[in-house]
Amino acid sequence: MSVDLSVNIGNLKLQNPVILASGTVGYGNEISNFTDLSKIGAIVTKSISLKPRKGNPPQRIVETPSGMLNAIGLANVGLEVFINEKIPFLREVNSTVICNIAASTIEEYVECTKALNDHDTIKAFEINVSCPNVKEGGLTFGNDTNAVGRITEKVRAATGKPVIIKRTPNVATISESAKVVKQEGGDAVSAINTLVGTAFNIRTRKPKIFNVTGGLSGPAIKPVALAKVLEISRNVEIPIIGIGGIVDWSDAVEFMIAGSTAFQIGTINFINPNAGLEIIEGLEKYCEETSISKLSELTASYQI
Amino acid sequence: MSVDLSVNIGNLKLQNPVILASGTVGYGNEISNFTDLSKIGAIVTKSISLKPRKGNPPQRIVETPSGMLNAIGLANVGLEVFINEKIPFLREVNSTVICNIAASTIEEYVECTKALNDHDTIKAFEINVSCPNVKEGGLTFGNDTNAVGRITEKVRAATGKPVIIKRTPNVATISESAKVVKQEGGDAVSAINTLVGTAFNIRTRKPKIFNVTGGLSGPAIKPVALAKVLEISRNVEIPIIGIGGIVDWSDAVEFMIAGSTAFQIGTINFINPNAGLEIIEGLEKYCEETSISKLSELTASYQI
Amino acid sequence: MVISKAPVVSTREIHENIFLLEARCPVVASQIKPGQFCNIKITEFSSPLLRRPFSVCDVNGNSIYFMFNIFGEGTKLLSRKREGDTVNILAPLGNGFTIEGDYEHAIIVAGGLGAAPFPFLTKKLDGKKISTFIGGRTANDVITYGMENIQTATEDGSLGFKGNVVQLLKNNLPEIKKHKTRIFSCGPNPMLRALKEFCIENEIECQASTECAMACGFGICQGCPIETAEKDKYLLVCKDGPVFDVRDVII
Amino acid sequence: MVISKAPVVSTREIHENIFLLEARCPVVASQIKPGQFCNIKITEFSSPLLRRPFSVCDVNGNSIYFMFNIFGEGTKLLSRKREGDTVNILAPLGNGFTIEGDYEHAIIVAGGLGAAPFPFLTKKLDGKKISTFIGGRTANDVITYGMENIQTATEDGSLGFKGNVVQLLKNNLPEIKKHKTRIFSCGPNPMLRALKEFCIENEIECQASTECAMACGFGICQGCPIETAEKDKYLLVCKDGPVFDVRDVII
Ligand SMILES: Cc1cc2nc3c(=O)[nH]c(=O)nc-3n(C[C@H](O)[C@H](O)[C@H](O)COP(=O)(O)OP(=O)(O)OC[C@H]3O[C@@H](n4cnc5c(N)ncnc54)[C@H](O)[C@@H]3O)c2cc1C
Ligand SMILES: Cc1cc2nc3c(=O)[nH]c(=O)nc-3n(C[C@H](O)[C@H](O)[C@H](O)COP(=O)(O)OP(=O)(O)OC[C@H]3O[C@@H](n4cnc5c(N)ncnc54)[C@H](O)[C@@H]3O)c2cc1C
Ligand SMILES: Cc1cc2nc3c(=O)[nH]c(=O)nc-3n(C[C@H](O)[C@H](O)[C@H](O)COP(=O)(O)O)c2cc1C
Ligand SMILES: Cc1cc2nc3c(=O)[nH]c(=O)nc-3n(C[C@H](O)[C@H](O)[C@H](O)COP(=O)(O)O)c2cc1C
Ligand code: FES
Ligand code: FES
Repeated sequence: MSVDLSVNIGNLKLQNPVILASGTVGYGNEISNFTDLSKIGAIVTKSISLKPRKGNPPQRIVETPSGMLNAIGLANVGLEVFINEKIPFLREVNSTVICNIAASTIEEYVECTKALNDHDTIKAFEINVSCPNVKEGGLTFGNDTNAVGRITEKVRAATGKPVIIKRTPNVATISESAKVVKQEGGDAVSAINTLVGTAFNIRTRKPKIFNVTGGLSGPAIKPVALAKVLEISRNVEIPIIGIGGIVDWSDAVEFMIAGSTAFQIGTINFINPNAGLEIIEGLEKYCEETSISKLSELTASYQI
Repeated sequence: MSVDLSVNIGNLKLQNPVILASGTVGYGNEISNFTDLSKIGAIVTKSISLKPRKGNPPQRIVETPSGMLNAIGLANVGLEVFINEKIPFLREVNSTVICNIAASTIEEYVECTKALNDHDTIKAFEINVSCPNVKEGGLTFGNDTNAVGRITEKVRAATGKPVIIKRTPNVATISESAKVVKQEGGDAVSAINTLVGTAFNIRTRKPKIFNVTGGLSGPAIKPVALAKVLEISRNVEIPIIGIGGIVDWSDAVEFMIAGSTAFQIGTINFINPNAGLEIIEGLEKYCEETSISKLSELTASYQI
Repeated sequence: MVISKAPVVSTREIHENIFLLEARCPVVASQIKPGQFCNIKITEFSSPLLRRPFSVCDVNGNSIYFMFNIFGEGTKLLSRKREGDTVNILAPLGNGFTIEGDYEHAIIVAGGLGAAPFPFLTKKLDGKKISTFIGGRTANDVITYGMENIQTATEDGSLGFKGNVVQLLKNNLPEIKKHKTRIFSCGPNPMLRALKEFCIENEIECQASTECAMACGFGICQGCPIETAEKDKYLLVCKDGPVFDVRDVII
Repeated sequence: MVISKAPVVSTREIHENIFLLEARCPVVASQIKPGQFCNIKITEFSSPLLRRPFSVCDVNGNSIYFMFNIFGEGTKLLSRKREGDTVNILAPLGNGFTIEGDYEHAIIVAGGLGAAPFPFLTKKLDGKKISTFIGGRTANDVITYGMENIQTATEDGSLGFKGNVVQLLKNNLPEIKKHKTRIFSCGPNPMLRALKEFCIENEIECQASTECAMACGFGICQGCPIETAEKDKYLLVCKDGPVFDVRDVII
């Protein structure tokens, strides 16, 4: 039996639902030593901003039980270097690229989108309105449903490519803002970004992370992420890209059952940079065993 | 050196800051086989409601990476049996009892408080405005800062004993409702209750938990809980009882540094029912090693 | 009830994917009864987080034995325990089988790994007439370790009677009717349900060991409810069971 | 760069709380250079979650060696690895020491477990004059395994020179000045800072292996920044280091 693994997000067709999450694969160069980027559904590049960002001083990461905190501070090469040095590589390795944009103002989101819109290699935009590690940036936007609506509207107007809004989980009802995204013409929502967390050194009494708080990712957050996906799925008709704690194909199946059209893998890339391809294989086998001919049937197939 | 481990929450003085969390020690009977309840700072009894509650059908719990989901559904013996059968045991073993109350209406909170107020064994009330597993109950209240204020006000009026409000972490800014609690005369806030999460069986496509979603507890949530405690501590002057993922004395120290006056241990009781006493020993040793004569100095001693 | 860090003596694969772990634990060995269980913390770290419940399969001097298959991470780690390692045991838990009483014939009915508690029970039933009925899907699922006077049933007929173990029992009804009988059972829920029906119909005493996901194992988490005849209350598998008279619970 | 599931040959305690693990890993053994490191996944489960970085301590045929102490959960589990177990190795990572070049005298300066990469380096420095300076708080912290021509310094004077290893080095300045020298160093940051100052003052080439918390180890997480002379940019310890010319980074 040959299984159809392809999925659609708006008018974006992916050969399979496995997407590498923003900030966990850089711009693809290093991870391509371990995995074949042309076979992965898509890669979301590290959040890009108009100007390069140096990011936070060390310590930027700390391990936690079945998870990790990071406060990278959106360190990135900036729009210009991204266009001149990073896009060509991604084109060359034939990968489906979703470009993640982070900004401090609505105008900056729009400006970045416009500057990147002409690049064929970029197949969709993911708008990060949820990064917890930048003071002036994401989190405030992310908590404000109105702001999410305005950003969606303006970015939508700036591009004909699919617009995906990446949501913060640090809110009580994530489905409300998913509704707004749909109303304002967004094509999909990505859920979730990291949860705000911290850790202290019990000798120095200082936060273990320079930025005081960081974003929690990894298997620890999987149950929370699944619940957010389910909440959106039960309340809003919009494609969902599920994210949070996926390490293997069975986690991925859970996310699809809970309502995800596609899903992203983040932290696991650090541990197993070939995880994406292994998940694709696992999904194929699962479909064969359970006689599923089209993987997309799984989406929101929960029996509740 | 002898270390003073005592702490004060409002006019409640505890011999040490270790509190056993509601719902994780029943009414004390079973755990007293493993630990000396008279030596623990305090025990919070399972959320009690006016009438007995049967709770949710199985499956009620599922393990997750470094955590667990539960949807017990506030199964409890009800006010009458609690008074007649459970309080006498707790008095006998000489334990400091904080009574946790769950209700569906403000009136029910008040009624329970009044009915229990005369019992000397009960030293304080913890008002659960945050349980994620009962439909009509906690969560709606917990998400509504105004409702939290009204409950605090009314319960405050019903008792002279310390009133502790237990908060849901499923909100963007937990410190806002802590402010309201303070304004309305609450003596302390407990943070956090469990995070909403879910898990699916990938064969049946059913939620692993009958109630669909459950509450995530255990080490997985520790970074999130610590960040919530820190947020309240930096924004509101009110005693905080930190909860979430504590398994040993070093976790407890982190919670105190982050702003907790006392702390509760939940899930670890299932695994090591003597954890409370071991934590007390560990705290004492830590204080000796770091020349702390009064443990309460640790509270909010973060170096940021 | 005690918490005890027990040194592992050995772990052997006694059957395909079926392991027998021997741990030295005098205090539990001297207290535990057949059908009671131990809640085992497999590593000293916070993952896997919860203890895992296991019936005591056998007791010999200071040693207790556990029989298990590799199911998930916990049992995988357990199967790798060697001499020099330890397991952290919280026990004895729950109510075991009631052996005492007025009956002549003890019948053991086990499905698959439901066999686990019965080597120990068999020892303790000393003096009674014992018959053992063991079922599985195929020959490979039939575990007979430590049992006596065995009849087997497999769904595919690869060993013994072709069919399920309760059908096999039914075929033996005339023989069973000859004595005052008590059935001790453990296995998958469908088997227990069929067995319950059979026993009620034929008025045979029957005790069943049930299973449920557990967090604590000793009554503080309320995680393990089991439906009873009484509508407004659950019993707890860990504290009120895991062994119940089949008439008292809805399986 | 490869990911390889390497069978453990043995783990020995070579010094109090210092372990040497030998793993069979031909592909890494043939590629790795002194000062490069491996990122090791210690169990096949999701806890501990992240890989742990370790310098390659030595290479012998198809075997690679790691030297470590028990620090937290990961190294505790690692110290228990026995024949029959495996470690999952991602390697070779980072830039190692630059051995090539125009110098006669190679001086190794190590503090505590900073000794780890130097048995392998010592082997590869074949032909150079080698001097090794090893420091620790007490005699017990001084690890000399696999090194040559050693002078030691301890803060409490329990072994060798009383004081820190950079002071000891200073005492040897006249001797050092006689040759064109390159220093290879690894150890705690205060030692590296003092050493950097000494080397810049005396115009001695110095390479230092630095440490930092890491998530990936190969440049995709941006978790391991190190401050450089350039103000508006960090370098990455895992990819641009871990070995740096001390003049290029702020330690
Ligand atoms: C009273 C009792 C006695 C048992 N005796 C034995 C025995 O002697 N031999 C044996 O092989 N197995 C026995 N089991 C089952 C055994 O506990 C599970 O196989 C074991 O927990 C699997 O752990 P794991 O980490 O390998 O699997 P995983 O699937 O990784 O994790 C198991 C998790 O699932 C939960 N869970 C969900 N449903 C159940 C269920 N029905 N029963 C148990 N846990 C469940 C557990 O609480 C645990 O957290 C018994 C169970 C109970 C309740
Ligand atoms: C390039 C490099 C080479 C190393 N080589 C060796 C070696 O040869 N021998 C040796 O014993 N140790 C070495 N270390 C240190 C070693 O990685 C840590 O001791 C190990 O990660 C501890 O793991 P644990 O689980 O026992 O400790 P835990 O404290 O439980 O966990 C360690 C966690 O802390 C993080 N962490 C925080 N700060 C640091 C830091 N400065 N360095 C490393 N990890 C940190 C790790 O990322 C990891 O997630 C090296 C580190 C680096 C970066
Ligand atoms: C080190 C690190 C850096 C990240 N950087 C970004 C980022 O720049 N932009 C973004 O939208 N998400 C970022 N994320 C969030 C991930 O894309 C993802 O949403 C999150 O890690 C949860 O998925 P996981 O549990 O699979 O890691 C980052 C995550 C990590 C761990
Ligand atoms: C099985 C279980 C039942 C619980 N029941 C209650 C409850 O009845 N009332 C309440 O306020 N909190 C309840 N809680 C929440 C705990 O008191 C605590 O806030 C939470 O578990 C986080 O702490 P932990 O990570 O230490 O377990 C329950 C938690 C668990 C795991
Ligand atoms: S397992 Fe906790 S009450 Fe039964
Ligand atoms: S450790 Fe990930 S970039 Fe260096």
